[in-house]
Amino acid sequence: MTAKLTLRSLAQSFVVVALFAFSSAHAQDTIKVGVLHSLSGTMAISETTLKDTVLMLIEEQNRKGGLLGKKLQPVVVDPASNWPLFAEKAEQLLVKDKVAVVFGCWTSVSRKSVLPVFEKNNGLLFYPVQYEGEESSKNVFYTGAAPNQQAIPAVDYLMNDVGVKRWVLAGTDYVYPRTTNKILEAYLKSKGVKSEDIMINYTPFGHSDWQRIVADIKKFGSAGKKTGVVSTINGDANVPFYKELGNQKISAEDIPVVAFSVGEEELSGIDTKPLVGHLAAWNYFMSVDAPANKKFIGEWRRFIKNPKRVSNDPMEAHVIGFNMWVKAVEKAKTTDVSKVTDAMIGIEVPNLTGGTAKMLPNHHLTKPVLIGEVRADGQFDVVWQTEGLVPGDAWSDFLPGSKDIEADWVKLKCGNYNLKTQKCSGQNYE
Amino acid sequence: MPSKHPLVELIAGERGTAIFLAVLVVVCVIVPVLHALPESSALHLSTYTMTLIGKYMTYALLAVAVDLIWGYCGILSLGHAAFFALGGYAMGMYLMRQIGTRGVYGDPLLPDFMVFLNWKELPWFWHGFDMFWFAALMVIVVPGLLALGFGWLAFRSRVTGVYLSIITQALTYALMLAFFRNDMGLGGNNGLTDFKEILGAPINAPSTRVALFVVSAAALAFGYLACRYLTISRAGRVVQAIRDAESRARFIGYRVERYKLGVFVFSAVLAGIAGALYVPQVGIINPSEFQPINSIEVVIWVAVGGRGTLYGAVAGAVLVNYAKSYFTAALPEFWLYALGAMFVAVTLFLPRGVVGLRKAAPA
Amino acid sequence: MVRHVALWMLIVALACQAAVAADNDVAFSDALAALTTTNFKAKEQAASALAALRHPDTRATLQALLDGQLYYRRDDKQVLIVKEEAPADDLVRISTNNQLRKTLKTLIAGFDLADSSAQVRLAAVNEMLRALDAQGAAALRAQQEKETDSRVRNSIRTGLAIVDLDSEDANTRLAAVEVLTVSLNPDAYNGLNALLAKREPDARVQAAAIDAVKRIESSRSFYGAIETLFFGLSLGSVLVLAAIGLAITFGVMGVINMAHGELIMLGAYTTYVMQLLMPNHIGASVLVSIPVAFVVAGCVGILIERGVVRFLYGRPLETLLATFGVSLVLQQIVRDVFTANNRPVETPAWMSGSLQFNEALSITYNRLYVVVFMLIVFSALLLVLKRTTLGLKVRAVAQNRAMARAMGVRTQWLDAMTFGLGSGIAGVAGVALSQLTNVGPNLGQSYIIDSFMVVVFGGVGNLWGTLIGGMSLGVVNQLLEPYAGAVLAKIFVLVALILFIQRRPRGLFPQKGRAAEG
Amino acid sequence: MNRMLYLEDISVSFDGFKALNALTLYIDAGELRCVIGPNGAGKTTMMDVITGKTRPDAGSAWFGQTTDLLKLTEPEIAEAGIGRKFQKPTVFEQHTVAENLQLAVAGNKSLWATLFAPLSAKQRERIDEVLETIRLQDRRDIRAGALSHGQKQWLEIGMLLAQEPRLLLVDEPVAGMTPQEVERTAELLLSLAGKHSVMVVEHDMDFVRSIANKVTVLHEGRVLAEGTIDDVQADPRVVEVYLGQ
Repeated sequence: MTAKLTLRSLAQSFVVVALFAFSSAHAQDTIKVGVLHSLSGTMAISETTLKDTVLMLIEEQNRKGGLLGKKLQPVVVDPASNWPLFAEKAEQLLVKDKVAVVFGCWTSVSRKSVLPVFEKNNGLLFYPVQYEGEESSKNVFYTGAAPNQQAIPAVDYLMNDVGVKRWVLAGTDYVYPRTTNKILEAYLKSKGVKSEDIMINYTPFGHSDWQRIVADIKKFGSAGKKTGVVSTINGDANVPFYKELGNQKISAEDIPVVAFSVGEEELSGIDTKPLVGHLAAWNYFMSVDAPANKKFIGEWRRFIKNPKRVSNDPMEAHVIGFNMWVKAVEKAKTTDVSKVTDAMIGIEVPNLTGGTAKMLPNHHLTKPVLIGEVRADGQFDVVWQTEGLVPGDAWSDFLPGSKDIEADWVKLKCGNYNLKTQKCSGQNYE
Repeated sequence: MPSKHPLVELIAGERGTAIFLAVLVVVCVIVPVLHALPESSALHLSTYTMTLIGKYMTYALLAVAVDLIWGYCGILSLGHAAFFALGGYAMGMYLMRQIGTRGVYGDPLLPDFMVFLNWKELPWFWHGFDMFWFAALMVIVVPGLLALGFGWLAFRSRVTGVYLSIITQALTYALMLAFFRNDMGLGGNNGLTDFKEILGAPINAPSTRVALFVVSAAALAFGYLACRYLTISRAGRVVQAIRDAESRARFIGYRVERYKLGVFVFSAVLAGIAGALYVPQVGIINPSEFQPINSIEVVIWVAVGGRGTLYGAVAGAVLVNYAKSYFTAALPEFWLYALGAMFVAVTLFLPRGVVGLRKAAPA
Repeated sequence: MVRHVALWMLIVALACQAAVAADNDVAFSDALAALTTTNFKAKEQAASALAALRHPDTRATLQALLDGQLYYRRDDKQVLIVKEEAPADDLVRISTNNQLRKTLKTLIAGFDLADSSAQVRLAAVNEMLRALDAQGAAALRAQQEKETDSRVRNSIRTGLAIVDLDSEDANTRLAAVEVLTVSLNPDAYNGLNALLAKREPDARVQAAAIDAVKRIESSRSFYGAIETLFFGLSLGSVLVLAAIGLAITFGVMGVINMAHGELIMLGAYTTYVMQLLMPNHIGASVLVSIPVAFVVAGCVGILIERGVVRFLYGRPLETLLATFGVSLVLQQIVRDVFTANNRPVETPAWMSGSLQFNEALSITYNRLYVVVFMLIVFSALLLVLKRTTLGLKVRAVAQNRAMARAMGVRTQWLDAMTFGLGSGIAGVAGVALSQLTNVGPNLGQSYIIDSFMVVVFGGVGNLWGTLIGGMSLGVVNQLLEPYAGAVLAKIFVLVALILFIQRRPRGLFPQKGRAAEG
Repeated sequence: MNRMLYLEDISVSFDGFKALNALTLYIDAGELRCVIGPNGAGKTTMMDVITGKTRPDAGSAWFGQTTDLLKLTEPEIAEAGIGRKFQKPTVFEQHTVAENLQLAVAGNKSLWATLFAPLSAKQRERIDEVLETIRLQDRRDIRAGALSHGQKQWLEIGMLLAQEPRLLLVDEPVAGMTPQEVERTAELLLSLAGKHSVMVVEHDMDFVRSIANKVTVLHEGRVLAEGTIDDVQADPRVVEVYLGQ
């Protein structure tokens, strides 16, 4: 069965190669869609799923008769979890293959790496992963959550509904946790939390020896005030972290851990028993009981030929992004990037949790924020969700550097307009 | 041999070298010309392709550096990517400073990543990098000094063979961990990116790319010839003598440590230069360049090409990287098998690499 | 459906009893109905209401709710306890969240106070102490009177003492402080500090409290030190386990096996597969995995030796490269067979949780077992090398190849065996690691450098060196971590190692005679 | 009298085994000394001490009046004027015969010099001379690895000469040589004596007899007997030792 998996992925890559050859001949009556996700290397675990998602969406669209009367044609490349290679492959997609749009990237560093390429060649990128914000490029649409669409509501939940008074901000040492924690720290202080009630801790990627840190958390949590952990710990480091929590008898009832990077896909690789009751904040959960979601999961499992395969938040982001792009292209009646980007603003498509996602002038989305408790079966029980949708905020109001910065591609025509100096700094596209 | 004029000997003394230099010159002329052709022309060479070739050249230079230390001096360094990355960072810091107020926060002094981690002022080691000459100097000094310090300790206490290889690996590993830390003030995992200008020229402009390409080619030629000179000089013979029978060389009266150190440092500097040219062309430098596997890959380029022959190293670098970018595009799952097989096959069946296939191999 | 224990029916039955009971039942059914809301706060109130009724079925109901076995019918909101896995569609599970579960546990504990078994009572008391409110305290006081079991009485005493710290009467406070002087319960510590914070009027209490805090702090720091030491040892054992196989292949044979990490990885995956094969005996599967992993990794090791390494004896650098290639291939194979995702390896019950010495010091079982396991593996290996003929020959070859061959040792066969042994041990290490960290294709890489460091640091070809080397590295790392943080600690250790090796290229315990030098 | 080498009370022990045991031995300028002794007598260890390869646990080793060998590294000792030929011929097999000699030839051996300064005319002459003496002129440009065993032995001696040392340490020069080669080597060594001091370690008694005027017998790390070959062979202790083994 797993063997089959490989065979298929091999086959797929062959198809892709074939398509390359095919494309040159029939370039004119197809629209090329670039897929820029790592299929090898450390990020392959997460990104391969997104590649398959896009391929599925393209297949469906073609079944519906394509777009503007043309068939969509995927162009898949493998940046191999290598950041400079991301830039190189992006340039290849834009310059050599001349794709109309690119769906891709997971890590912030990969996005940062391709950003200049997209801006120079006026490409169009849909970025599907929750991230630290502090960015709004003319050529990028951010379909994942901004910090105010994940971190802050989660903290509100812990503060108001769980009554957490003491905070541990634990994260892997890279830009997303750093920024998120900076934002949260400022936010908590603005809510009157004293700095001795905040503990911040950073660990390297794939950190595996958590005894000391968990013990410290336990000590920190035994000061008589309700304590909560906000975890921006990334990927591999999570398993040993939760195992250690379980073993040191830190139950979710005493010290709940809310994670921003642990979703269904990640849980599928973990023995979830020690996690039960711990929390995650996302804009989508597979367990959400909505018709759109049921339908999507069904199609996904059919496409991937695995009745047990899970879905997750970044997949939803790609679904939304793709549908929005299709709508925008139909509206603009062309795939010309500038026209499409203009058309994108204000586009609304249904999300998978029964709401509607709207593209805002700052290239971010409106999203619902859901808090889920981990179940023994690796799924989440939604225990809380925001009333209505939260508009994504590119520039956090809680960071001194970005308080005065505003992103608006309609009125200001700028991704980082400084309200104080009235200047649009950065991002020069000559 | 002594009859020939040394310069002739240097350039044409060896068939491989002659061929390599000829090819390099041709490429260095043809590529910019083709690139200059209008887009419409069938022969037009895109900036993308040219930059790609430029990147391969920096790899080739790195490979030459490794071949010098491994092929001729018998020191298997599994940490050369570290010197490459350090050179890259030095250049990256310069490019960072060139962004000036064009960063997203428009801060005249601080790079963006410092602003949103709300650092207040520039860390001391960032000073001076706004001047190109200083950065250029650092490209040489930083890797050089590291190599000097490390090599001095290592060779003086006669750490050799696999021990040396392992601690060089530990060195680059430690550096990787260090650079991943955001507290280092070098951008952490994201590293340095979003460059705008180099020496006042927009970094993405085709003309700049041509310039970078030519400079890379020149650097490769220079580095190659320098190594070639070293290897055919008497010093070169001594170095090879050390490789073959270290203690004997000592008894003849050679200060083995100094020779090793000299070559090691020089090789590190070459790696640094390669890195410095690599960064502006790929547009980013970050800690994953320090990954131990990168260093090992460089070694395999050399092994595939044929160690102990500088042009072999070049050939290997280009060959393996081309194969890599082909396979990762065509069938990603296959790449690691291919790479792994290469390691085994070369060491078992091709000890002298692909160039070894051609020449009559004396044991 | 029929098999469902339908509370409703029960309740109807009960209704035909005495009138007093009847209106109790009515209240009960009302409270039950209140549970069907989606609002967790409301559910909590409903649950407390249920508990207050002390109805015979309350406990069962609360327990069911806690275990997620309480459902209600969509149409008539009838509440049922459903024990089977996948109930019919018209049933909606009454979901819980952390706070609700916590409340439930406390409520249930209230019932268990009356339980006959002292064990249950103790658990109940401790449960109640997690969040002790006025009525809980009252219940405990009542219990304290009739409590027979000493342990239970003690923990009640501590709990009540913490409450009494806020009492009006100075003598009560004094008594409470005296009780708590010996306690390591964090709440006690916090309580005492709070007492001092709101400047205690009574001098005697004040003094007693200060003294108590001092004592608690001193004993805390003492146990803290022990804890750190243990952390160091457990980390050290992981390092030793990972490195000990290398101590054989590299140390004794002088072969640089870069695929060593991948052999560990294979061991870990073996554990995963064993769990797939015997899903109902997780505990046993781990034990079974040990020999299996040894064989699997050992065989792969022998393959590597026969297929690659043996052609490269005397060329350590080439061996290094070739085996590195092998490691890449092994990783990719694993990716293709098990996919790139991490695989979930369950921790058997007897390996999870921790050994509680007192409220200040507890040691997690999995770490404890790893330490023990490491010692067993180590001594077993020592035995093999010192006592068996294989070991004798191995050491002979390590000392002097040519001589050994002259003495009629079949070095070819022996090399294979030795390499297999080292690899097998690596596999066994993998079983242990599968209980601590991710089981994924990158498992090996994260240990290879550390392993080499340990071996080289300890002194090549010297098992004891590896043991002491690994242990000391682990402890140093853990001692540094609180001050330097995880990353810096690791960097310091690495740099220190690099310098050390240059001071003493032969490691802590240099090997006599022919050393494995490249 | 002017002495070249002073070894006094040198002791070396490996893991308890005393390789040299308070060895005392002097070599005069221009002398040709043969050192004989059964295996494990400490001959090679003695050479290791002199050339700085092994540091003694006790004792002193002086070269001339001024240079304390125990303070110098191998290259420094070599520079000071002590050359050594190993028991098993070790020439640089990848290099040509000429290159081997170029490597060995006396002169500034610093990195800078070898990197930028070509061989001086004098050095070239010297090399040709040596090639002459060791009779490898016609082989000058073939790889040393391709030489016959005897030729390698000579090449190594040649390298020794090119080094222009004041003291030559020659370890088993005629091992595995044809009689003619042996004879030839004997002449060579004899011709060297006078200009240089030579210390030869050898098992082959006839060879020793053919060259040596003074012989030192080592046994269990100390000097057992010293004198002309005849005295020594007459010495009962020596006989005992040799018959003993």
